[in-house]
Amino acid sequence: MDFTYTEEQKMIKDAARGFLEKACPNVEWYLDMDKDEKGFTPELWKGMAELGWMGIMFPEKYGGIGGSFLDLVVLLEEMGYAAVPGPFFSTVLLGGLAVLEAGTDAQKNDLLPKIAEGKCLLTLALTEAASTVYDPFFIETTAKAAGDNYIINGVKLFVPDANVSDVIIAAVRTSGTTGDKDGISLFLVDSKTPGVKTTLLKTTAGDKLCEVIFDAVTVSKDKILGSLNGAGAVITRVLQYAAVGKCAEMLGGSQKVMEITVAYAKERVQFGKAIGVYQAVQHHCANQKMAIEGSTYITYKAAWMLCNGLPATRIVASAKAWGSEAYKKVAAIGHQIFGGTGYIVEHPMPIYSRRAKAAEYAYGNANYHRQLVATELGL
Amino acid sequence: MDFTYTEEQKMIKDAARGFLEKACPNVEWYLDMDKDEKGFTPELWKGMAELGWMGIMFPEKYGGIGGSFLDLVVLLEEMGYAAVPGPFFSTVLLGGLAVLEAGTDAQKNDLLPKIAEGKCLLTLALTEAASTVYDPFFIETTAKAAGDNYIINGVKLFVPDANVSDVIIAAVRTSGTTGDKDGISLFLVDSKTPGVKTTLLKTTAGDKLCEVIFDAVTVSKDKILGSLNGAGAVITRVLQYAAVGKCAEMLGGSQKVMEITVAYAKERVQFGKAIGVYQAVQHHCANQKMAIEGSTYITYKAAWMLCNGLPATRIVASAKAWGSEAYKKVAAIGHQIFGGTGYIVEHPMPIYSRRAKAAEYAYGNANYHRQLVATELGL
Amino acid sequence: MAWDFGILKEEEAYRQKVADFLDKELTEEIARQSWEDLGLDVEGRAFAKKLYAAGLMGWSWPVEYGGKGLPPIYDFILIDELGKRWGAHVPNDVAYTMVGHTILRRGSAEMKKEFIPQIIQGEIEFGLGYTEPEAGSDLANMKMTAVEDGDYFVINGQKTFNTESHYSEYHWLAAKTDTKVSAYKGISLFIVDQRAPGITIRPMITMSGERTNEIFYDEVKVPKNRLVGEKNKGFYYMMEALGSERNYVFVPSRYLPYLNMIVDYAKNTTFKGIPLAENPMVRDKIAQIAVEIDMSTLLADHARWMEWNHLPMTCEPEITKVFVSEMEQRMVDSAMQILDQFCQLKEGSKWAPLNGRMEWEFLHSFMTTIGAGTSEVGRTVIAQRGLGLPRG
Amino acid sequence: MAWDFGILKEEEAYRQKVADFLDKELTEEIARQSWEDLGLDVEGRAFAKKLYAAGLMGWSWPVEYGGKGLPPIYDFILIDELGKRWGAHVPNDVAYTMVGHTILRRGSAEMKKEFIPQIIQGEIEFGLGYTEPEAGSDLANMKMTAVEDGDYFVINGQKTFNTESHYSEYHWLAAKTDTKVSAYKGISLFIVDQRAPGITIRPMITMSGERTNEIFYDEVKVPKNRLVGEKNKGFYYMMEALGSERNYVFVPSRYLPYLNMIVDYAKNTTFKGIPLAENPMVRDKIAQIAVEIDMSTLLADHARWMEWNHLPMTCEPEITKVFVSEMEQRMVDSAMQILDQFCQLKEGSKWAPLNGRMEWEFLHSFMTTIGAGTSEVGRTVIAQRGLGLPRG
Repeated sequence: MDFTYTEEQKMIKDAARGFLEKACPNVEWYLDMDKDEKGFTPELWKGMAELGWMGIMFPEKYGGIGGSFLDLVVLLEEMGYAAVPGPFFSTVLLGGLAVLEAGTDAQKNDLLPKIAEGKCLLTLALTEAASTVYDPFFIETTAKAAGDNYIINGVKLFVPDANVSDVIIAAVRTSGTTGDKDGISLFLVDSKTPGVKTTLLKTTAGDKLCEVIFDAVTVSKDKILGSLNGAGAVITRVLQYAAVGKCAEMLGGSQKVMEITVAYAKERVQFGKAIGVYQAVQHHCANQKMAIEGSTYITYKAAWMLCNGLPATRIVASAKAWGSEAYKKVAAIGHQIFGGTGYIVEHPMPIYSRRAKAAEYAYGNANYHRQLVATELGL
Repeated sequence: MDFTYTEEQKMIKDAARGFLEKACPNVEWYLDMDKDEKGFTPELWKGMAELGWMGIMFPEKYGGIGGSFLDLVVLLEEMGYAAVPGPFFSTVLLGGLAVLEAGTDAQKNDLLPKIAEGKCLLTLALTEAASTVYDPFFIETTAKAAGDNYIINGVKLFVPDANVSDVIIAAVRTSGTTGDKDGISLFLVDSKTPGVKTTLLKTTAGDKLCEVIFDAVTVSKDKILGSLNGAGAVITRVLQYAAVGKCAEMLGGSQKVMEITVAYAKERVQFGKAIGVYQAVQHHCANQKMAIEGSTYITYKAAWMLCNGLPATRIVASAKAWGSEAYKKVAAIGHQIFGGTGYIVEHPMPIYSRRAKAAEYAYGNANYHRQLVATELGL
Repeated sequence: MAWDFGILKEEEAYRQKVADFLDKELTEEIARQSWEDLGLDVEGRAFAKKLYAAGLMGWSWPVEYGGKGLPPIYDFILIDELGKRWGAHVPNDVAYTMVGHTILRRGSAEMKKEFIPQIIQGEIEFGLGYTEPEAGSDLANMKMTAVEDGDYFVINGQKTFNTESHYSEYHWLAAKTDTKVSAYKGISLFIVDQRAPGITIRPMITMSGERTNEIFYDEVKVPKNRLVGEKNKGFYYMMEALGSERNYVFVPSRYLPYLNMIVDYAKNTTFKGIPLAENPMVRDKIAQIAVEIDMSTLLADHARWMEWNHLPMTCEPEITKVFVSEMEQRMVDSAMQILDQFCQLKEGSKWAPLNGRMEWEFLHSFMTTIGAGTSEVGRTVIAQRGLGLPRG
Repeated sequence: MAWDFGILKEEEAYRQKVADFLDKELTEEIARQSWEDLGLDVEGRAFAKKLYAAGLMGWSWPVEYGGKGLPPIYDFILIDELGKRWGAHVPNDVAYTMVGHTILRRGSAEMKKEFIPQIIQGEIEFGLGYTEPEAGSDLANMKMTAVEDGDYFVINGQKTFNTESHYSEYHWLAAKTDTKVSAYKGISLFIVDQRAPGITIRPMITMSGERTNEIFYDEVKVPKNRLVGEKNKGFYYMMEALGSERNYVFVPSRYLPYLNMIVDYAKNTTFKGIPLAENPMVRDKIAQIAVEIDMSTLLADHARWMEWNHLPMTCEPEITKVFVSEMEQRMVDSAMQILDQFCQLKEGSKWAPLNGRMEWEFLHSFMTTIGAGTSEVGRTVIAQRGLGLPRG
């Protein structure tokens, strides 16, 4: 048993911390990114690519640096700490990992090096409007064979960064009925294909979630990612990576919130004393600490199990169930201690509490993941 | 709008406080009552009868004192404060009110004066083993007509004080299917009738909940209480009284717990100060106070609505949903502040925390009542 | 004297009158200005006057200033009916629900004569000038000074979170008039013309998009007749008014529209063909919201009843405040779980459920347990004043 | 160095060996004595020796006293496997998991030679003599005195909540050896023969039926060689040991049987023909229990790992303690909701579900957030030692 980062991971962490501190300079910058259509700057993206982040867990032959999922998690923790915006998560975790898991040699050779270089942005179009309760397999969008092509029709929601993407991986039903894991296929759709229409949704976190309409979009059959009708397992796997990756982001965000909260409690004086002297404040901060300790080990355990090919369904669901609630709670405590100061839009707190809300609902909230845990328990 | 007791109610309260302080002298006495088969002493019962408690809301013509349900609630609040054991609740709220609501003149003339005098103990046999989730209408026990008689077969659980009762009101199915409110009838069964077998269950609170087996019990048809097949409405009404009565008991119990907790916090010194100085303790006590304020007004509002014949389904369910959680929380805080001292069986705290658990599950726990509220909201 | 949860026939008649008027006149646009604390715009300010013109304001105020001399329940009815329709802040609420009462209690005869009729008529509004950067929970720590100089006080310093000041006529200002004594004994209250020379108002925008303000005083001259009551008694007046202010400001009816919304949503939204309303967890969560709103209403009713019966309130309005504000956060969290992913869509976004109001409420709800005193200070008040636990 | 949540092959081999032995030998009766803290009876005490005889005890202890000199993980494995089978307290736990380590760290050479082998062999047990009526959370407030008198200390005073003392051979006693200085500098630790003249032991029965004791010392003579380490360093030794003790005493595996029970119950119990396991609320509640047990295990694993890697622990075992103890209360509350009315039926009652164990656990759970330090003290420790927040 070992609860330590490798030397390489420490280097990744330090480098990321240093880079992101400069790259995301102040709250105004974040608010600009919230308002910006794209949500990130070319310089930021270029800088990340130069550090090799997009290819961190791609094999070297695809232009990656051959790291593990744990290395990526370390990086995501820092990205959550910095609350960095942009299409990294969608490109690497949703797009890159799907290609890495399921792509043909040709597809990998084509896409992975471009992703690693930061020259190709991907995303995954999965959930649909009929999923009033989150269910990634509730897919009504269809792809119908037409000669060497397929014609895709349907509407996808909450597709991250589709508006800036080059390739949208569309999960579509090629057989079976809505709700089945069987009968789903993935297509690599060029975002500029006629009939693809992307609309930015306005969200709490200012992240770039989109509606993507596929209106008779023609895709050649060699754009199928993985096997026809067999994408259920790939989606499951990618969503496990995504859930744990989101846990890592939430962990980093929670740490940052606790850090600034504790610092403020030490410095802010009311009733003649630093407020951090008061038991109510101390116990709030202790609750942050407990929530975060838990998030740390469960996130890394889930990542370690995925890395080692161990059965991870329960631990991943536990991690996301815990982490979603933990980040929200840590952020709420932060607001409570910062008081009115933290309620002003230019304060860092809202950056984090708004992202905590988005993260809570990304890839299933706590309720969804507890139902998965229940199933794993044999219920 | 008025949030005050009447003068009469204040007198009831004072008299009850004084009587019960003497009648329930110390923790040893309560523990004896827990262990005792009957769970109360003849003197206690006689004293209560002399004060007119059993007939508090019966009309004078039946030997009662013609008070209102609100007066009874005031009394029950004090009984909860004193955590008084015995068959008052089952005799008066379950038995007496059912007879008052649904009895024929003959039945009322026969039973109510005896109840008021303390000479007849009643109870209501309602829930059954198949109600793994509380459901008072899930009745499988049957009564089959046989000439001028009915033959009752079935098993009832959680029947309070059946072991000391003179009359058990049995809720049985005379038509329809399990779960229906229609098709239920109530029978006044003499507890000594052949075939009635009562077994005491061992419970957290040491209260006298029983299994009652009806094994081919013959009851004459004039023992039907209310109309054949039409007891659903009577049961609903009686359970509303019972739920609010239980809320009043819980309210009184919570008040007592807060009282001794706050007194202890003022007196117990640790780290050189009364522990009541510490914010953590203050905030715990504030939470007790908030929970209890809520319990007070919702209990009295529900009672007031029942008294005034206003539609009370939602408020009664809200009251029991709130009260069940509130008493439990208040008791848990009490334990937390008393520390090890309150964990010893001879301390008053366990008397109250054990009763809080029993009360939580009496007549439906918070989950059950929230489902009722949901239905009332149109869900 | 007896437990009674009903209202009198004449009270009900007033309630019905208010309800009828609001159902007809309170437009979405006006309600919204109030609801979101965005600041009442021209229409919102005009609506207060319209309420007065319809004969619905001032029933609880003294006859001599244009009121009807009835008990406070009439004002509570007015506010509750507005609250039910997203309009809890309409009748120029700082003036009508807060400072007006202190003027009545403590102001000079001329001050009352000047201000109370205007308040009842919906003519004027005040910004609340208490909080400073170093004086949040610890209001006594304020630094702003008011120094006597002939017929004036000269005021210098800074206030923050003065929500209504960008559109209100007056500033209800607390400042130190004696810096040598404990703050409790050295603060006075003033009515300041909000546009007086030397005042600079800068907007502060909150995370839910509301505007509040920071205000800088640079040698601002305030006539002596604008001192409220006695000099150096300001902190006492502020504390004296606190309970009553909580009774007017924490309005449980305001949550009914949210409850109704989420009930409708659960009834009318299906997943896999089954209404959400049939899911026991959804039912449980919504029912808990309803129970807590019932509870909030009762706590508020009780504290208000104490007020209008002149019973000494120790911690009752504080209980309402702490409970209601925390309830609001639990409510929005539960409701968002029912909306699931869609909960994060803002008003104006494609696919936004409930017109984005729950999303807005989420952002807004961070303020509830902080503004007008934190829950932590509140619990300490309940413990010390309500239960007699000792001070540190 | 890298994140690693696995255990080594040889650790797993030991675990399997322990598991096989316990599956065969740990009877319900013995487990129960341990589980309920009722006090180990003859069979329970004998089982500790049996564990030793089977070669399963002492792997983490120094070779010179009969151990194997391996890291603490072996003892943790032993305790976890016992915990999974309701037997977390079997190997005479005060001796084996608490005082033995302080003797090793601080005792004289002769003391170690005398006691450690007996501890490893399961021969002896200690009662923990810290708490006094006036010294609960505030242990430094203890009044018991130990006065030097020739070759002895003469001890007078009272202890309370000394759980094992009615069957243990020794009392691990803290008493004041210098009443003139701050308690932190004037307390010493002693090993006292529990049957020494002048000691009176009186049972105290808890609300869940466990026996603990109050103990009175009247001029009890304790030989000087039974002073542990240096005089007046006792409080320091107690604090030094605290983290490690938490690591051994708060054993998350103990909750797995409860989880398994309630899972089985939900699967095998129907209402209206539908298994409870299909109700989303039941599923949610049980899943939350499982998540929190996962979490407890990770927190404990981490703190234990710090210990055996000699990393400085600030608040990590405290986090485990606070979390696990509160989790236990949440667990039992949720589980009881699933059992509904039946939850209140005690062991031995007709119709009692799960053999009444959840009911017992309910009563027991009130102690968890109090014993060995309250959650309140725990959170203060986490804030001050873990986060560097200032003392009052």
